[in-house]
Amino acid sequence: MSPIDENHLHADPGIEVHPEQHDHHHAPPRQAGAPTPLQRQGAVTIFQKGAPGRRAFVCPELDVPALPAEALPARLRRAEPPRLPEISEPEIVRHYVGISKRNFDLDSGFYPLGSCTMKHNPRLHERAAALPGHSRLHPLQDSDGSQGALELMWNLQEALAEISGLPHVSLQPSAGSHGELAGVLLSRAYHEDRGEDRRKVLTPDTAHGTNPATVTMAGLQVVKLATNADGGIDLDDLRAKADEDVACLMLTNPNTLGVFDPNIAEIADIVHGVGATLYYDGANLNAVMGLSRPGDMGFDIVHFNLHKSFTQPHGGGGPGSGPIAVSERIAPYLPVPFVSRHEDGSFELDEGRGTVGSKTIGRLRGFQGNYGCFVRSYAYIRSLGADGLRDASETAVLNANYLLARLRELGALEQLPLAYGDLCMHEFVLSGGPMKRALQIKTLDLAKRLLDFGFHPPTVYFPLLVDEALMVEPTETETKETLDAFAEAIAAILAEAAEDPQIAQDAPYTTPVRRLDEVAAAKRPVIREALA
Amino acid sequence: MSPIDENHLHADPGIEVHPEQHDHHHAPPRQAGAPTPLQRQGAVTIFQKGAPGRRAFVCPELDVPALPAEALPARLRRAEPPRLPEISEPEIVRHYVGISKRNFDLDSGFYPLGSCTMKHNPRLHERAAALPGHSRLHPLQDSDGSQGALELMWNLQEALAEISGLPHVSLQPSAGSHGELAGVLLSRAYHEDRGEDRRKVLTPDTAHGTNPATVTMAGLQVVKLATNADGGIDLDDLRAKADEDVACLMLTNPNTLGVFDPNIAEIADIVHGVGATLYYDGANLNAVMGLSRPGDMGFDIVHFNLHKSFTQPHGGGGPGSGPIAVSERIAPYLPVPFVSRHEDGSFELDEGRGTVGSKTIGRLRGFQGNYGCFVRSYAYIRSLGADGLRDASETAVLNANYLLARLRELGALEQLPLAYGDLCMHEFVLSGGPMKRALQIKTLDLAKRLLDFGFHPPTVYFPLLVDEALMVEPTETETKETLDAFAEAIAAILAEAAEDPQIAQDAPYTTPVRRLDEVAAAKRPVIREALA
Amino acid sequence: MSRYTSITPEDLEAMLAAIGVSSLQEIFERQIPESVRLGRGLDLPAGKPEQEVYEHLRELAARNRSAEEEVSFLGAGFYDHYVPALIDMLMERSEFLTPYTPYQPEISQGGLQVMFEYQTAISELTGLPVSNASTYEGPSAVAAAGYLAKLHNGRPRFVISAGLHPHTIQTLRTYAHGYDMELVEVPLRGGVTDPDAWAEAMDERTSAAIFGQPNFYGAVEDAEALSSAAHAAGGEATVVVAQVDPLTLGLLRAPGECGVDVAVGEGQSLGNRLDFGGPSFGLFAAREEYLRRMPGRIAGETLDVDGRRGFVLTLQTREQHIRREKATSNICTAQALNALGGVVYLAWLGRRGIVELGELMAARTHYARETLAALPGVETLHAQPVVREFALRLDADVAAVRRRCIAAGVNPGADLRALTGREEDRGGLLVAITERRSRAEIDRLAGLLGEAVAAEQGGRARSEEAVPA
Amino acid sequence: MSRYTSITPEDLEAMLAAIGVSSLQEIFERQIPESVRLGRGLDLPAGKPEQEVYEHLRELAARNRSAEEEVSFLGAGFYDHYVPALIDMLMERSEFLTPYTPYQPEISQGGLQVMFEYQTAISELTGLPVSNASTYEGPSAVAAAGYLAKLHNGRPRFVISAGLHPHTIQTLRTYAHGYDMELVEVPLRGGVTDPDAWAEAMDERTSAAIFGQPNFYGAVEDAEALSSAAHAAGGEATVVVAQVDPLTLGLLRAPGECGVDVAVGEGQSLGNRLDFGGPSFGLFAAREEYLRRMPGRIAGETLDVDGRRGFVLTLQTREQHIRREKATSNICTAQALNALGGVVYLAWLGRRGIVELGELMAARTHYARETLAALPGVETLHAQPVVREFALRLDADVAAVRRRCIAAGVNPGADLRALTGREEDRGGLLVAITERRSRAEIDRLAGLLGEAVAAEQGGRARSEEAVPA
Ligand SMILES: Cc1ncc(COP(=O)(O)O)c(C=O)c1O
Ligand SMILES: Cc1ncc(COP(=O)(O)O)c(C=O)c1O
Repeated sequence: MSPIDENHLHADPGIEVHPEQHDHHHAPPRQAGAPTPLQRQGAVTIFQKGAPGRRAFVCPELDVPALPAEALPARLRRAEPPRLPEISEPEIVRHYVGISKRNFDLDSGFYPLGSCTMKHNPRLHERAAALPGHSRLHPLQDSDGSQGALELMWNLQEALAEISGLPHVSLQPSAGSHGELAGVLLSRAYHEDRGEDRRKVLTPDTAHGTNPATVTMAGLQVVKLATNADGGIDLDDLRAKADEDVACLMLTNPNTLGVFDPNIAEIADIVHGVGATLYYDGANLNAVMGLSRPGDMGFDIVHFNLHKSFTQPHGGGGPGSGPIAVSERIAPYLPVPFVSRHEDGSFELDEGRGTVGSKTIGRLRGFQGNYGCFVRSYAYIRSLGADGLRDASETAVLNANYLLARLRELGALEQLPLAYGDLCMHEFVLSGGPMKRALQIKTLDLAKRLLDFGFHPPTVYFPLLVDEALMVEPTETETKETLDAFAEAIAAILAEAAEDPQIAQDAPYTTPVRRLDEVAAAKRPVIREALA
Repeated sequence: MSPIDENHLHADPGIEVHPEQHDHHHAPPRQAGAPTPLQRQGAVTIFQKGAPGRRAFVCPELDVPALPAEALPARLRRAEPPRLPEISEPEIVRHYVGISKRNFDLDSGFYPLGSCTMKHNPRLHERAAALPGHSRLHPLQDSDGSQGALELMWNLQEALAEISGLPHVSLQPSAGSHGELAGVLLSRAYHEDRGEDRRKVLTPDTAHGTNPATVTMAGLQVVKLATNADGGIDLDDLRAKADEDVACLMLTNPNTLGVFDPNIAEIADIVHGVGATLYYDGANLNAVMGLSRPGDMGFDIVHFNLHKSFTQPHGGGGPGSGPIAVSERIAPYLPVPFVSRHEDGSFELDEGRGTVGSKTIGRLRGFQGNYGCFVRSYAYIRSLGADGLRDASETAVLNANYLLARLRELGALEQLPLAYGDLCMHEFVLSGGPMKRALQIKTLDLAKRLLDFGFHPPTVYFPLLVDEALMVEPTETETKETLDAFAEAIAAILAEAAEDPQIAQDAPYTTPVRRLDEVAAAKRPVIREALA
Repeated sequence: MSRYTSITPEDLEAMLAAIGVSSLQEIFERQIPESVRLGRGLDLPAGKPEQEVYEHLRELAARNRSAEEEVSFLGAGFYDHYVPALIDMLMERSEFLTPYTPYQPEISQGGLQVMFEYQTAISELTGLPVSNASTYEGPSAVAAAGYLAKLHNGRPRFVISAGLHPHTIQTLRTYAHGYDMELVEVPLRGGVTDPDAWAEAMDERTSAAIFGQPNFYGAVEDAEALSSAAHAAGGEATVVVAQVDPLTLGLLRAPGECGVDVAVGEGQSLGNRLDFGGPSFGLFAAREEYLRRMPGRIAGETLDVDGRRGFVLTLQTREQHIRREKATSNICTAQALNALGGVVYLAWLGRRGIVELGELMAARTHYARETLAALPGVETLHAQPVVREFALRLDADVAAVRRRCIAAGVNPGADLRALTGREEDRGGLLVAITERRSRAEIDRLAGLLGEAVAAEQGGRARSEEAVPA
Repeated sequence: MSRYTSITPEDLEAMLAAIGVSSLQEIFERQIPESVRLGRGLDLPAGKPEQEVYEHLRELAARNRSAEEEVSFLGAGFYDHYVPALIDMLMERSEFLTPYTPYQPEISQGGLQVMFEYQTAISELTGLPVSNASTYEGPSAVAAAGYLAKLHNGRPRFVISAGLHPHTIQTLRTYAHGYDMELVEVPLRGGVTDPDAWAEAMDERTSAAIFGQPNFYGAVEDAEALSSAAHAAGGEATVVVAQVDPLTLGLLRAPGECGVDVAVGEGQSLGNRLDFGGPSFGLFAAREEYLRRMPGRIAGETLDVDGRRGFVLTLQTREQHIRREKATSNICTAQALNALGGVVYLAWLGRRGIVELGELMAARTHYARETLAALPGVETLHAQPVVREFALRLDADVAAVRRRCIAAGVNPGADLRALTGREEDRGGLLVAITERRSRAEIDRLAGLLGEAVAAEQGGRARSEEAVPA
């Protein structure tokens, strides 16, 4: 083992990995050895388990006359039952507890996935959301029977309005991209209402994929904006493209490079100057809570990711929630329903009785939105309060800058230079280009090798304009010890690669499965179990 | 890999292990290789984590005047705060989630630990016990405010009485051994009340250690009974030792050999003949629920292990609950409180107003017993009902006999003969003696090698009278596939040992830690973290 | 430092030194222009200890009337089914609750396998070969199906049944305006989509033909007839979309067997809580040919370098992070955890259970309709087959009748007109049945409903103050 | 086959064939004599689906008045503290919930490490070097300490303070009768153990000297004085046992610093639920010299063959499974999961939190006593220092007063005499304070208690019917 390896942690994705846990400093293996216990298990699905006749469900007794045959003509009836598993409860529990152990998760280790804000998920939120008064509340419960829920939503709307600096909020969208769709449709509705048919939406080349995809879904055209040397919007390019046909500019600030665009005021002026609206992608809000507000920056429309900045657990791909906040001029088009308060202090679901929502773009989904997520994020906001939220953003930025500094100290930035700027906000983007040329390992190899060291890798190959991008977001809930250990792991991998690039190129070695053939998966897609 | 290894499962104790999960048939390694990810972690305790000033707890504001100094003299005050951890919530979560993964558990794999009845723990029970009406109910709540709890306890008392065939029940004891203590004290009280000072308690040499230990704690003397060739009580020895000085005979039936003593009626006659009482250790009740009742066998006193036969999860060493049921003649001495029903159908905690408990031996602990366990076991009894309980015992016995038959088919019984009988009840005991002599591996080695195959080993070296004992209890909630896989693993280990005993002698290889130095641990005990 | 952060004063000092700044403020001052820095604290209540936040949320919950506190016959898309306890346990396991979308398959096999199993289960239920790993929820899933149709055949029009859930129609309208599609609504006749009007509305301009099964009024549609009519007039290119309730598919013919091209629906009835409307999940299944136009994540099977079976996110060239403006959808975060609840629920029900449960609900629904329709002043709104929900027409003010029943502890169901806004739905009451609604509860509803209708008929005027506030 | 078993008819057939029997019955007939086989089914209600069992248990729960439904000042050993949510999550994790006692250390490092950490935390709290991994609960832990004393010095007598919890005294009596020990009870003076009577009662026959800290009446005893008096008269061999409330030890001097030999107590106040009295855990800590006489499991540190730090169950030669009739205790299954809750709670509170919480409770307790004792007809039962609970004497019928307060939604505390049976406790009310009982709730209690006492004094006769049923 090289001396470098002696000084940092290792672990298994299925296992707790934070550095404090380690007193043994073996390096992870540098090639595939005998399969680890996890690796001795191949995937077997629940459809391959059980046996005919087994069951977990016991049906309540039929306490009414059986359904008369004529009540449901055979033509409408299913002939063959669906081939669902036949399996007992103990088998189900073992199956899913077992495969759960093949997941890495936030409660098990550091998860610096850029742009995803993987911060601690307090269990208080799960307890609160599970209270029957919240969890067994029917979405059509009359307003006199849901005042508690409506007040919670109102309080959350008010808090998000204050945090974003935009007065009117709809909690309806189901995730960030859903909020984006709402936002672009709002912008479109705003212009149409003024008799304008603007078709262009400006998006910087650093934009998240959901931005352009949303524009297309909303029937508008994407116009790309160049990024300047500092990682901000190229103002000349903006001036050139900002015209009367532009409906909206979609921006993230700080953007996906972790750069706060210092020209934001001027950008807003240019965009508003041509009568267009300004949309704020709130995925990076964790950098500025209580420090700077999109509304004050001049944005008209904002979406929030409650499953990022506000601790809704990500669930392996959802649920999320993507509320939006808008300025007065956009308010009439707000999606319905949202919650309003009456003079008497009671609350109701508002479909647009007043000016707000009076010309609504309509609904984006059924019912009121992902209420369960509202409970969690509201609990978070009440737990932290104004000071706690600012502390969270300050600490998120501190941790990111410290991690960057540690990498610099360890010399890692020589092969992995910071793409833009010197300081960063809550995340930073490194370029793996020099590493690739100097050490023959790609960003992907670095990421896969990190798995052997027990870390979730950063976001890779995004943003697209950075060569071999590595996007690192530590979040505020990590300890200094963890940040140190991660930096040392990166340094160790680079040192290892200098010795022998093969080590990283063939990594990982210790994960439940090793590199998977994604090409084959896409060429001949097998996306369900074949059943007899 | 030997061909034998190709046909059974392997896994990691930290990982799901039931056979259906495996399509890759690598054998587990036959010697120590590069440390597995789990093994790369040494133990680091929570006292070694965190940093001064960190905290998870936020104290509610002081809403009253501060405590005047004179209200608590310095003499009574602590000078230095206890050196508890200083650590944030995210660190606590990662720490305990992390070490949890260093445990093997029932939801992760087969757990045939003889005498422990490791059957499936339905999650319904956890949900029901967590209802605030049960979990936030104060033990001193007035009876008008606890009728639901008292009715539940009453129903459970009635059910246990019916299952055991003994009319009067006290739920108070905290575990099996606590119930045993109650039982021996009851027997003593019974005799004392009749002016007799009987000092001897007969216990077979197959008895569980808690039986003799309890006798001593109750101030009486243990007299050992020999076991006959069939695994039952040696009747001659019993006749010889049964005299007027005997207070009680403690028996398990089926006993710890998995043998149902066919002479039970005669045994009861002999014991009652000398005026002694008969105590039933209910740890093995899972063999006979709905099939045979201790009361009908002639027993006077029974204890139940709700954490065995009645699905209270074992929690890594408790909580348990050890209710007792007694015959009419013992009823006056029953520990208090127990639940009685009034004519009007209401319930109350009874300290012995009627004949039952009128001469009570007193309390065994605070309050009413482990109510949370009552909720779970009552839910179980209501879920299964009369037929389900019988089915559970029948299936437990079926599974044990099938596993035994499979081992026989595979030739494993040649080195691991069945200690007694040919059929068994819910468990069976093999002798590792021949294996030790023929293959140079001890029962301990077999057990440790089973860990590499992903199984929890059976109970070993108990009962004491069996040479190199291996005590196997599969329970009713396991599948045939799992039983087959376990049998094949045993056969594979024996085959492996025939090739090279060293493999088992040095096992395990794949567990988070390998064999630990228990001698050193006991010689210079380190039983707490040393703190600066 | 809050209870969720760990940077001590000592840590801070060391970290600032490493960064090379004199203060935390400096980091912000050097990056955020003064003009857009918030010069004040946020106007929000101060932070609170866990205990107090919990009490606050418990107090809010206590001001809701949940299905624990009343016997509820509310449905209309979300249903009060029993969620088995093992689902809570699994959904609360850190390993399922806290990871992100599985971008690193080597350490995400658990979640990816769940998606693969979920896709298999949904495919089995719908009788369609292709399922994604989940979309947001029901109505927006229909809108997503519409977008798929647009991409598939580029036609300008959606023909939709008036039997669709009103939220579905409203959501579809919002989306369709975005991608410039015209909507043509086909009315119902006798509770189901009018077959003649449906057939007439179809032609080569029909991009998608969309109906609900069962429809919003609880009626089971003749899916086969509707599908073939659409294909007959519009050709195979017309995408027939059915919005289904998955829990009825143990009993009802699979959409795939009825000529349906895309089956979408609300997944809440599969092991998800009511949660006042979400989170739940939307299911999305289709014929093979639509595979590369599917929205959302799809898990696929493959092998690792050592030949082990494993799973990956596949066909990502459909998705926004690769194709950006050319993506087949903008969806990113979906509802993975809720889909886990769905597949675990389906495994728990099992092959036989889903049929047994379907039969039980259908029998009780039939019984309930017969019983309630026999009351004076109450009649069925249609006579079509129903399996889990049905519509009544009351000869009385529905709002007032509902208030009376609710005051007596039974929520009789949803006010139809309040939801659809349709004049012809005046007097309409939509009653939902689940395995939790016993015959005794149905009979109790019958008693209360009968009294309430009689009372309202007796004196509509006086009825108001007769109701407890 | 139930929902928890998996043997299908096909399985059964194959299994019977392998066993070589023709039927399941044969297996039993060949082993259980006819005479003791139950010829009938058990007389128990039929099994029910999960959903119905849940509803039944929910209905029973609904007939209890939990601390969610009233403001409760009940204590007397169990206290309504807030249990942080992360404890539920950890106690529900399969890996902690479902294993057996860690007999195979290689695959039980998680549970063993928890025991080791728990032992460290309890040792820190009590100021005693040795802790076991848990016993059943409070009172039986005192009885276990008594047994340790008997084994240690073989003396015939326990001298106990009348300030011990009545359940402790009753439990000790039950056990002591078993191992033939005599009990001498020393009365209280001014709310604490009478120092003179205590000193007098001590001699060489004193095996153990046992008192409560705080005592049952909430008073803080002078532990040091009691300990030295016992050792002075009985010599070092006398085992001084204190029954402590661990949550007060952030504020009160550690028993180990007061000359106490063995500290035991009820652990419920450390992160465990009320659960109507259990399960919780009993803590048991002692001086080094008692190590090999400790009851129960003890986890010890060691190394594996590769030199890794790990943990094992150690000093097992004390235990029943090795020493059988010569064991130092008969305990086997203890309360490991509850002890996990305890150590996680202590980590959550932390070094500073346990002091802050202690200060908060003491301040509120002091405030509550002052406020309530100022009410007419209410006086303190003693003037000793109190930190979390205190005793009042009411010049009125306690039962009636309690009923009045409870009817108004506040449970004022426990009826002292009902618990101790002591005549001198007539009129006694024991009031407990936790971080959950705010000043506002204390003031509300003051209002209600004042009214209730006045009303009872006014007309004891009429008071009965004045109370809502
Ligand atoms: C910058 C940015 N914008 C938008 C999104 C989309 O949010 P969601 O996944 O909630 O749809 C993300 C999420 O990855 C993001 O990082
Ligand atoms: C046969 C037997 N008797 C008694 C006991 C003691 O039960 P407990 O551990 O609940 O005290 C056990 C538990 O291992 C046992 O197996």
